[in-house]
Amino acid sequence: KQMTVRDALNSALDEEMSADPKVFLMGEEVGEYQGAYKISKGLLDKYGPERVRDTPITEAGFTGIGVGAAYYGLRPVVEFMTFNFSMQAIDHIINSAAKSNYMSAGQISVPIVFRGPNGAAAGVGAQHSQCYAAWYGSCPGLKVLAPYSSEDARGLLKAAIRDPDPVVFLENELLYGESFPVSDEVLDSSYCLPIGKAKIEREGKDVTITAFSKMVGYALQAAEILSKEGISAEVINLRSIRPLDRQTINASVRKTNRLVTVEEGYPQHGVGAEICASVVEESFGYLDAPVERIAGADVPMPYAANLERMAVPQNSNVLSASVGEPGNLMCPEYF
Amino acid sequence: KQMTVRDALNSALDEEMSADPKVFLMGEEVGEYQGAYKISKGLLDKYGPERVRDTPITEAGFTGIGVGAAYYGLRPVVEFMTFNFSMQAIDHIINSAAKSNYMSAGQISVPIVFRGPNGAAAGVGAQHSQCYAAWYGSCPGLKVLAPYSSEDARGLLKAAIRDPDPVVFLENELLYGESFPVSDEVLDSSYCLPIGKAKIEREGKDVTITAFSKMVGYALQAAEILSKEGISAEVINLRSIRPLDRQTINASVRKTNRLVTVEEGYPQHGVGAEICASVVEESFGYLDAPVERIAGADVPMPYAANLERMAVPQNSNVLSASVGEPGNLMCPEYF
Amino acid sequence: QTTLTIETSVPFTAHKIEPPSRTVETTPKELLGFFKDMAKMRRMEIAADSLYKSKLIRGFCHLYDGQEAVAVGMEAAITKKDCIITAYRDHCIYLGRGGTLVEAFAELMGRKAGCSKGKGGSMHFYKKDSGFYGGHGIVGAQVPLGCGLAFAQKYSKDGTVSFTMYGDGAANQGQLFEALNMAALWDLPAILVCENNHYGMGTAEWRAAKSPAYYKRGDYVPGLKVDGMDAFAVKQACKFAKEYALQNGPIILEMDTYRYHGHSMSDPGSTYRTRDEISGVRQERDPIERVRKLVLSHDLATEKELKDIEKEVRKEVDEAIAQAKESPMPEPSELFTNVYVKGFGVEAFGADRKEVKAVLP
Amino acid sequence: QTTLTIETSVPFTAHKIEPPSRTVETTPKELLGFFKDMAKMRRMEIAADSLYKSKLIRGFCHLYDGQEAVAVGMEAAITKKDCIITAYRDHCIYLGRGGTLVEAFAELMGRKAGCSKGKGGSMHFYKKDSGFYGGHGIVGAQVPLGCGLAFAQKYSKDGTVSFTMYGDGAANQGQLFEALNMAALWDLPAILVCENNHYGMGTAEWRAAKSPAYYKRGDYVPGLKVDGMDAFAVKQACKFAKEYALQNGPIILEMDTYRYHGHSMSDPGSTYRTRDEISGVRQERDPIERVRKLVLSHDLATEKELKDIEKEVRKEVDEAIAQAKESPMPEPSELFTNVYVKGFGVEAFGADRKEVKAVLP
Ligand SMILES: Cc1ncc(C[n+]2csc(CCOP(=O)(O)OP(=O)(O)O)c2C)c(N)n1
Ligand SMILES: Cc1ncc(C[n+]2csc(CCOP(=O)(O)OP(=O)(O)O)c2C)c(N)n1
Ligand SMILES: [Mg+2]
Ligand SMILES: [Mg+2]
Repeated sequence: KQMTVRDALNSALDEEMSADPKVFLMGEEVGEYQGAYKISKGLLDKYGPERVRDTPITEAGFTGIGVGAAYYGLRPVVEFMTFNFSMQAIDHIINSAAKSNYMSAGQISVPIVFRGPNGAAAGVGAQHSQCYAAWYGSCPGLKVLAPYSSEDARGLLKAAIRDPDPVVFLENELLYGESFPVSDEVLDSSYCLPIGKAKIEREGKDVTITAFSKMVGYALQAAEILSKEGISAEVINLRSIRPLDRQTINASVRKTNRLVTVEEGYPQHGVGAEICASVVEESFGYLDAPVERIAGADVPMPYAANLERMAVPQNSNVLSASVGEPGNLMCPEYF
Repeated sequence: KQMTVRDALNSALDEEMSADPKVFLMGEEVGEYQGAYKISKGLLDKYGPERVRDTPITEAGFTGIGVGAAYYGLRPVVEFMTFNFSMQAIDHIINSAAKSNYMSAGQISVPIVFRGPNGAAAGVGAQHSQCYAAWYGSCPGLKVLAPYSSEDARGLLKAAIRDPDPVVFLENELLYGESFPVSDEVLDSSYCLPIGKAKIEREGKDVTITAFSKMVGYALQAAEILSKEGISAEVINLRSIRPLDRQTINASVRKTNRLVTVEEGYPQHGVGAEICASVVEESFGYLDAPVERIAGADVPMPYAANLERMAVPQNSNVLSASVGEPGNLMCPEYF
Repeated sequence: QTTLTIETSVPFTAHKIEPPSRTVETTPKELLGFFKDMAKMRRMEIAADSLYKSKLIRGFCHLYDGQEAVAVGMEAAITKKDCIITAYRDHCIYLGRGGTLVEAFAELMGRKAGCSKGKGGSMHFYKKDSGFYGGHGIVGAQVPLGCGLAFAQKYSKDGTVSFTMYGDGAANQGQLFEALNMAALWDLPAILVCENNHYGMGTAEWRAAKSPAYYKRGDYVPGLKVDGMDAFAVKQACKFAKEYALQNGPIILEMDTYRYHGHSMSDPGSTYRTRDEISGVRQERDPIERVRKLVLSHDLATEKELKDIEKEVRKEVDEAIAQAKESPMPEPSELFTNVYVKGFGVEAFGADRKEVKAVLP
Repeated sequence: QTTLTIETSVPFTAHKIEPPSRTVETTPKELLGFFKDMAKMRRMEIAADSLYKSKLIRGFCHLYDGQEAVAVGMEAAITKKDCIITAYRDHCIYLGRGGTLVEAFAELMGRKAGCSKGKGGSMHFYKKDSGFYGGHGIVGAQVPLGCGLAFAQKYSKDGTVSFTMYGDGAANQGQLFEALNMAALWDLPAILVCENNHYGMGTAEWRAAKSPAYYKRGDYVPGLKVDGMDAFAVKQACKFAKEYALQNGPIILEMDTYRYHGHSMSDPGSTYRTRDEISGVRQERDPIERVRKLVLSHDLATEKELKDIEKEVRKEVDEAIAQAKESPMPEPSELFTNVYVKGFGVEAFGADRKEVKAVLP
């Protein structure tokens, strides 16, 4: 069976709303418009306007309202039309949501999910293309998830909604329409993935490639091509940015002795830097070569198609990084 | 001669305001109250309310106003009472300030400084203690400076105000009252430091310690103690988080073959992680041991004094990290 | 027990609504209770000031003395099922909700017995079991949060309301207008209580607000201006607002009040206002003195008896401090608790990752 | 040249101010100029729609057809020393400020000849030399920015004003209320122009705002409601507002207008409003048709002459598109230009740090 990421998210929301009357969805255009990207399609009809709440374009306000409702014990799912707009509300995500359980010594837990598309889409320019994985991932009190496939999307969103802590859930607009095979287990309404665990998408022994969200697809494509060249790449789909699954990453690097990190966001203080540090800390002696870091170019996102292409990692980048020195393996025919 | 960091900042502001009528200061309590931390003392009297502008407690609004004034060609210095409150305005710092010159292909430059105390103070709890160096430092279009001494404070603030790009200037409340020796050169009104260059505060050959802001002091103290044990530590005061002076850091590590990074902020995706990645990328073969990362504990800042002390790096941490295995050198008598 | 009727100090000023009557019903018990509760709050804050000066309290510490009538009047009108949320000036709200002096002082001193186990500090008191949701340090943030509590109350069909307290400085925050719009669109039982003590830190209201008529700042949302130094006016207004909000949605109450202390401990509170202004308020509008006069004029107690209450309160406070001082600092292991409700057994790190590691519960 | 007087379609509705007269002075030249300018804007947007459908324009693309009278009426009242700032629906504002069709289309197609050299895209047009400060993608952000322009104008004693345009959806943003308060406190020459096209994406105004009377939402700031489909009403209001703002500080103009297209290219624009509503506006309130009728009724041109203007405009647009298509994509090296004005020769990295490195200028 196949399922798009969009349907995976939609069905996860639907099932969790049906399972727990405290779960509700709020955000811009989530209701009558069926979601700017149609993730909430059909939910208004099914659950009514009390539980599928269209908001004005006031992120700070509605995020604060969502967090307040979570203080009281509801389980809000707050949709940001894109995570770029979460900056208007970031104080509530960090100061009101992430820190409350700690400051109150456990009195005020905050079971809330902040979700929406994160990072680059196509041709939307600098203000609409930022990746927030590293920022949110740096903050204790938050859990940060980033699904790649439909399995991830279903399993992680359900886990996020059921989790008693604030979860930032980073989707990717360009993946919404992509289809992935799903098992019966994944389709079962009890399906749920553990938070904090990465998934080895493909086993290998020569090089470890870590990636999350859309970049997992590139890593898998690169691994496929590499295998034809006799290089066996292990691809780790991080799934969880915080907690980061240091164990799985380190175990893999101890086996392959080489590491390539891939992300779409800005490089400095990014997820790749953290993974590099984690491996240097725990598996320094196992590294046979410098860690290769693939990330978004260190520039605001340009609009022009040619520049945009240069600004986000392409699978050719993953590929050449994985074979070591640039130019070692030039296979333009693959792309 | 000695000068406090407070006076260094105050004199730098004063001189730049006197040199360029386009420079003005705005923020909460900067005028009649003389600054919440008295950084702007005397400036209202000297320059009047047009140029020392008290604002309501509306960070998003006044930051946007500051950025708009910079679009027009003024040179605003926007004070955040602390950087924690910059989260209410972060969309303007990132989307309105950092990206405009790029999006407009150079038409709309944004000569603005965002400044104020950053990171932990004493006993102010989780919402008032966050370090934003890594967040802002990740964003292309911004320059991010963090002074340690009075020399830094004067030279970097003057550089920031004269710079044509948006600069995030991260001070430290606990340093305001500290005195540092200053040369005549530093006191000259033409004094200015280069942006993007670290300073080797102390030369050494056995281990490189990178730090910024208050942590530089700890690094220097640790180096002093280490020297008594026959360990020669090189202390790098980063000064600039973005651009990061990769060259100075790497050159030092190539000499010492060991690296300890120190910062107060959260560890994940932090400045230490980036420095580690930079060194792994450029000087992998020179590293004789895993990079040691000292950072704030991975928790929201607790209030209780004993917990707070555990949550921020102490110089004993810097010390023990610098000698390798914990316990190698236990010298409680020093602290 | 007899019922007394008392006239509020001044009439309510109303925006887009018919104001409640100035005549408030009370009982001798309530009147004496107000006296004692306010005296206790006052005493607690003054003791906190001393503890701060002797360095037993650290960091920020924002005192509430002068504003006590708001806390007690509000509590008299509502139940613990109603919610309250406020800013950092939260000690007395906590006490009003039934918090204990010992837990308050222990929190202020960062001890294990504190209401937040010493982890929150002065600005972060909570008492969820009595509907107190903190204690928030970011100016304005509590307003959407409070509207969110009201959202949840309505969603849960609980028939209760939330009171969201904020200062005159906070009243200019954009998120307030965003939240109010949604509260009004969705008819949330949200009562916005602007404690107008006329200064936000060192900034007089008129320097921060083009329109310091905070009860009108909701525009399309009704509002009342209330003498916040008169506990009975506060009670009357809160009762009225609760009824209104349950039926119709949000309403703003502007409490005209005053803080005697500086903004926080680093502010002497005397550079931006005159000593005359402060002593004038103390002499003419002090909330405790007002109630003392009412007690005396209704012959409910003698001056001596009131003094005795004050002495008793003083003793309670002193004992609480002594007890709080007995409480140890939190265990070092508390550094890593409560980061998450569910930590999945993940490893977390201290400042030196090699020395301090913990497995999150 | 003769002066004509024209009556605005409807009277202005005013909040806390005496409205200007309905009688507007114009000239035949201006009237015909309005016709041509609006026709050009309309044609440009319709051409952009086609280019989008043929995939020459990517990403978001927000069209302005229906709202042209606001752009041209405003320009007629002010000079290029006055500032304008708007949101993402910016193509026609750019044209109004004197931007060229070629630069507009080249930008839309991400070409070197674009007004932002292809780096900004549809939402990020600028023309600083004529006082146009963009082109902003974050709803509401341009409001404080525009007040900041006004701040700088006043600071520099330039005697000019800034017009800040925002939608009905944006009108609920908290930062607007924050900026307005400061603009009012500081008497900034800031004119807030709410282009009320009655929908923010798929949300009708009344679903997003408890009070959709946007000209009143400034509370203590005066406002005018203007028929935004009538270029002369817009001109009159902007002239009035400029004079007012220079003397007194901020004022709000609510332009009652309509967008014919969907919100952006992915929105058919027909799920949340009826086709009847759209065609009703087209038939009764279209800004170009209104001017056409005025031209004809004043015998300033024949129907044929107006058709010729439209043909001419069409040709201009087609030629501009052809020319824009000739423009190459930006040089790859442009990836690293304009990140900073002053890059200090620092090394910056591409996606693969080993393959792409650049030294910032
Ligand atoms: C967003 C934000 N900006 C600034 C501050 C610093 N600050 C704390 S309290 C305060 C004054 C608030 O005044 P008001 O709202 O009138 O409340 P009051 O202290 O008088 O009770 C300021 C500026 C903060 N905590 N949060
Ligand atoms: C802060 C923020 N939230 C959400 C969006 C997504 N968004 C873009 S335009 C828009 C609707 C705005 O409507 P309105 O202000 O009425 O302007 P109009 O499009 O009608 O011109 C939304 C929700 C955004 N760009 N910024
Ligand atoms: Mg106040
Ligand atoms: Mg609109």
